[in-house]
Amino acid sequence: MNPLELYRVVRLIRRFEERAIELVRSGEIVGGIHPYIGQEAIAAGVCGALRTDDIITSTHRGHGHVLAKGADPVRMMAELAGRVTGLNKGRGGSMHAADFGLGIFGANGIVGAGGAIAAGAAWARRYQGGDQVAVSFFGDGAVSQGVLLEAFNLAGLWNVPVIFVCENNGYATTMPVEGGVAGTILGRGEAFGMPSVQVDGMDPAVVYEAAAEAVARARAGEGPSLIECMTYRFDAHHTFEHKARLNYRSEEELATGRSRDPLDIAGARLSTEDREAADAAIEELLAEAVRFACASPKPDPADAMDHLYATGLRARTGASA
Amino acid sequence: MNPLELYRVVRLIRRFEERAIELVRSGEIVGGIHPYIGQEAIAAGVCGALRTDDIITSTHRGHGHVLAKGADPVRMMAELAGRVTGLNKGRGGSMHAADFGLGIFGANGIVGAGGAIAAGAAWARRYQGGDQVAVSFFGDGAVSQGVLLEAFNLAGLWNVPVIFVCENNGYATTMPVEGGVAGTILGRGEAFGMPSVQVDGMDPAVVYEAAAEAVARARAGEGPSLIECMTYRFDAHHTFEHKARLNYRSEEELATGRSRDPLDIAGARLSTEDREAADAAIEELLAEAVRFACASPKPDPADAMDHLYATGLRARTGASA
Amino acid sequence: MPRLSYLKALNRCLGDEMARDENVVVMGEDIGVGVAGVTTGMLDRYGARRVIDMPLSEQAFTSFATGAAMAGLRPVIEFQIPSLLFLTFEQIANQAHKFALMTGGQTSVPVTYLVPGSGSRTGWAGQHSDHPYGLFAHVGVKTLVPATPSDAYGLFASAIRDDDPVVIFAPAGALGVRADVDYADLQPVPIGVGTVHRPGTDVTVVAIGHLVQTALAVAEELASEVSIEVFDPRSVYPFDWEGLAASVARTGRLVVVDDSNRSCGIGAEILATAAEEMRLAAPPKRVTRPDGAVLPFALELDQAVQPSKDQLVTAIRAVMKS
Amino acid sequence: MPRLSYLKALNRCLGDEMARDENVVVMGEDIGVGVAGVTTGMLDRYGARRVIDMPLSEQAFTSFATGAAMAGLRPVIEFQIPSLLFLTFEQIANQAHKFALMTGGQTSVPVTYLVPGSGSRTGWAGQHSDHPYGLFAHVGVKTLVPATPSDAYGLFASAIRDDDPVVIFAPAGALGVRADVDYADLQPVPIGVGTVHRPGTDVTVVAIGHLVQTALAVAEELASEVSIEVFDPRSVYPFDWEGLAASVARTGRLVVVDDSNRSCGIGAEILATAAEEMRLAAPPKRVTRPDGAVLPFALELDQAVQPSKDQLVTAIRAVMKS
Ligand SMILES: Cc1ncc(C[n+]2csc(CCOP(=O)(O)OP(=O)(O)O)c2C)c(N)n1
Ligand SMILES: Cc1ncc(C[n+]2csc(CCOP(=O)(O)OP(=O)(O)O)c2C)c(N)n1
Ligand SMILES: [Mg+2]
Ligand SMILES: [Mg+2]
Repeated sequence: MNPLELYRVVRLIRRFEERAIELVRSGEIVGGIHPYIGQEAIAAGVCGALRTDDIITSTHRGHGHVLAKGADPVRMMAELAGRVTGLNKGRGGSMHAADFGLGIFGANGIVGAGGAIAAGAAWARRYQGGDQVAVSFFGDGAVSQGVLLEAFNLAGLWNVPVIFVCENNGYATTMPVEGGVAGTILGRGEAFGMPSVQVDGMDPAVVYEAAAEAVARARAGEGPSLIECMTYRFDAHHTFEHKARLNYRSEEELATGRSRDPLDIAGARLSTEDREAADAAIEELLAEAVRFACASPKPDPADAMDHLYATGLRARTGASA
Repeated sequence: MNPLELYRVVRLIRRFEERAIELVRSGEIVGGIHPYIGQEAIAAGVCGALRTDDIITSTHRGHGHVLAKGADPVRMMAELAGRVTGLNKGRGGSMHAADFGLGIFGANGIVGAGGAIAAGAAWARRYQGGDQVAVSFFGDGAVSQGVLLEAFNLAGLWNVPVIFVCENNGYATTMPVEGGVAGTILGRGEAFGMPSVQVDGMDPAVVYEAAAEAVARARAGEGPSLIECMTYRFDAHHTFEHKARLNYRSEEELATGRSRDPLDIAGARLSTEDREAADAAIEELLAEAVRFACASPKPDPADAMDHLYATGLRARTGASA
Repeated sequence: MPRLSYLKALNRCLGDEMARDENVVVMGEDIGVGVAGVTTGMLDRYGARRVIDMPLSEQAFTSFATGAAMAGLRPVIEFQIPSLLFLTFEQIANQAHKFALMTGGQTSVPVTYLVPGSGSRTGWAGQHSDHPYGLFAHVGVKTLVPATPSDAYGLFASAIRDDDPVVIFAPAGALGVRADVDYADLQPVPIGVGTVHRPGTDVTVVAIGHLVQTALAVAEELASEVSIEVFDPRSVYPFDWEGLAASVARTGRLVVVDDSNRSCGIGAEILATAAEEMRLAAPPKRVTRPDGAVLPFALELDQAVQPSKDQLVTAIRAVMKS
Repeated sequence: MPRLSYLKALNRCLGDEMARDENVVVMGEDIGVGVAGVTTGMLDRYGARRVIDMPLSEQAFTSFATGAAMAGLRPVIEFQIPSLLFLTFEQIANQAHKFALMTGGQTSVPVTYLVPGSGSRTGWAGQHSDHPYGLFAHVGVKTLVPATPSDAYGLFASAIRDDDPVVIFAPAGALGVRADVDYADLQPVPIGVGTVHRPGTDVTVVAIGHLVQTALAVAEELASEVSIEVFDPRSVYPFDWEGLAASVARTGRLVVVDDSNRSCGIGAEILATAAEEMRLAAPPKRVTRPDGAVLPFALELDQAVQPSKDQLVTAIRAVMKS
């Protein structure tokens, strides 16, 4: 995988998050976000190993995955700002951003929920004769969630072409991994017969290698895998934490955690010109994203229940006129 | 553990089930039962390693566990027959038989549901300063159930004095283990950091040894264990199968499966006199159980919603008079 | 004309829909052997590729179906017992149901969840005997409760073809119902449209699922005393409010008989909407299970908790008197 | 008198109950740090033995609490988001709720499930914004929705002391409500007893949770036009039918304002029971979320789905006119 391309994705996500946090502060984005800052190498590396017609499911901390899989940052920003021009027409927001045309089966607000959805989608593609694979991203907290472990079982049973990518950033909100995970994360993959590896999640090239191997295996019909990517969340669990200081990570720990930055790791492999050119293009793109998001129209309250049913069934309203 | 005592329990369960099946046939027991025949060594061996104040949770196939833990066969039979003299006053039946005074926290109709309940009860006893342990029995089908795997996690995290006993009888209803379990059952225990062993579930002495070791560990504060007991279900999944022949086990397989009978294995260790004396006592006891069950009064329909709330709150009825 | 049982109608429908559309696959426990009867023969006809026996991982396989549906398939899930709907409530109500809106209409989740044998199966006790269709009506998942063999066929077919998730309850008390049907008449029955099984002029009895038979029997018994119209909504959500309003406009009186818990059940919704929008000559009545009912094991108690013919008769007479 | 917020009242209650009874333990995610505010300070006061931070294993820890309760403890579970009640529906509705009856009264399950911040938390979108108290009323689990700081304190205390499972919804829209209270007056509030926040003679407005404030504001605004009685049931199950009947007997008119889905919600139950048992001078009305509502993300849409003051005013005027 081209180092420039990996860097570009890491940088795009980083700066997207930073711009989005600005919009949270200014009130253009309502409700806040779960910043992906620090974990960008994982989305970049994994999605770098995927085709456009492959499928992903994502999480509450989903911007990185969605962007790395190719979603338009401009429409993504509009989605976070709740505009009709957003990926989901403003109906989803940060936690539900999706682009089905690009195989992005949605961020998800329920921890661990994406695994079985990804497995089912991957299985369906094989049923239809395709050779697509699916990736389910989730955090270290999710490996304690029953439905995800059940999904491991289904994937293992039927050799489903799905790759489970665990982003171990050390915490589920304030709960350290050791406090929430008995045994090991890899052991959970192995228990269901899946090849399971742990890799450095701060280096997009390393993540890419592991993902490419798992993807090749899945595409060849050799079944699912688990990849545990060791990473660190540089920012808050959620932007609400910017106001409410929560006491669970020491300054020392934060400093150590942030000392290996995927942006630096990926950037160090480029010439200064390449890096600066990439950065400039990203700045321009994101300036446009912010401009577009803020200028786009807000949805009409009268349309609040649009899309509730795929068949167009109209729900009774909550108050008769 | 005394071989006579182990035999006695195996025999009691076997004959209890046979008598209960007769009552299903005659209509005294409504709704049928899930016979435990063939698996008796497990209940006998495990419960033989427990104290009266230890706790168990059981399953849909629960008669063996309930009897082995010391429940009165007479009141148990009355429960199956839906009489007010039953363990649960006729409110529970086969799938919910319980005797809290003996630490029997109930059979359960939902596969995998007992694990977390047992773990919580064991944890509570430790909280209260006791050294009791809890055992959760479940089948090979249950190891695919999310909540049970989550319970493994909790038990592993906090060193809960709970022993998970998996009765691998080869099938979840008609689903063979290989069809339902990716990876291995032991691997699931190990994934959560639990000592996990597989033992011959047809020999009560072998089961007892494994259970005694796990119980000692739990009681000493050294945490949970998983024991996989290899066994075979001699009879139907449920008595409905006696009428509706289901095609999932060959005659050969059945013959092989039944060829190692816990009753023979346990019985071979006794003198003929001891065995005959035990058998006779059990016959007498069960004759009394059947007599008592059939002679006991049925509940009054007016009391149908009794016990719905522990506080005595009376629910509104379904039809005003 | 052949005599078709309700269970056979479900089986026939599934076979027909699988023949019609290769995207239809069926998932569930023990469906290869066909323990519940709905899938009997399907494994032979359509193979293990389309008839997938599931391990006891209901939550995952429910969302697995959601993923497969969003990828273009039309999975049918058979749940062995109604409480599996409790177990998978997050996956149905919070995932499958919400994807269409949350994605701004990018996707749809055409999954059918069928429970053959909902409600009381005699002697199966507290955890196997619920009838939680009201829960799905509350969260807004399309919810069907067919009462007759041809409605079982027709609503099941419509559910499979519908682009949204649909739950179908096939009450244990209805599975054995038989009717003379011309196979050529077996057709999809539209979701959200009720039917009048028996016209009448004095009181509308809304009956759900197997209780339609009870209501018809009572209507017959009381025929000389009161003219009862038996209205079967067939869908509890979306509900055929127009059909009900038309019936109540004819009769002016309303009784609901519904084998589910009283508080916040479908009976409550019917009475509430009627109170808001329809003209009633007398206060309406519900015959339901008690509030918060848990079915006790003993036969006498189990039956005491379910709506009875006598209770329905009493309610009808009371409504006629006031 | 000190000014107490609703959230602080919950926090205070938990601290008091833990001091009173060593069997009270609290379980939930991020409760040590106290992310939701209810458990703030508890870890310091009572230690990790009684304040147990949970991994994301909600189903297991819910049944873990059931087991602990049957062994004699009184666990309080804090759920971070309302949809965790969907995820644990089997464990609450099918296990915890049923043990007492199924065992013939041998055991009880005194667990309290608290959701601080139920309903719409602005911008949290479709999967985090439900108000599913109707589901628990339907299955018969005791369900409380306090509206004021002292009711938050008092109902939480009663829930903890109650021998049955109890779910408490603390609506996001109520957490910030403050009131002057004398700490000595903070007492358990009985479950199943409503309260009249403002007496009136023309119409009874039943308001649930944070909408009590809305109803009071509307009552004030319309004071010159119509005399509104604001009735707060506080428990949605069991419901204070006598209290409601007394209010409706005074006013003869009924409007319910309820921030949950319309079909089969608590609004339906209130209208249904009123239609059956109470004398109404005009058809009653509900102001609710739409049928099957999923809260869309964008602020304008999110708000459009929740009951508004304007809708309540319109409903009251309509009821007064007919
Ligand atoms: C099933 C479930 N439980 C709890 C929550 C609330 N919650 C949201 S994110 C989160 C922590 C998730 O941790 P992890 O999986 O490690 O992901 P991370 O936030 O670290 O990216 C929690 C507890 C939820 N959304 N879903
Ligand atoms: C969660 C759940 N899913 C499905 C069922 C229906 N069911 C009852 S027993 C059973 C098979 C259980 O198999 P196993 O755990 O191996 O126990 P065994 O019957 O072999 O003793 C099934 C599928 C259930 N009761 N609960
Ligand atoms: Mg994490
Ligand atoms: Mg088995």
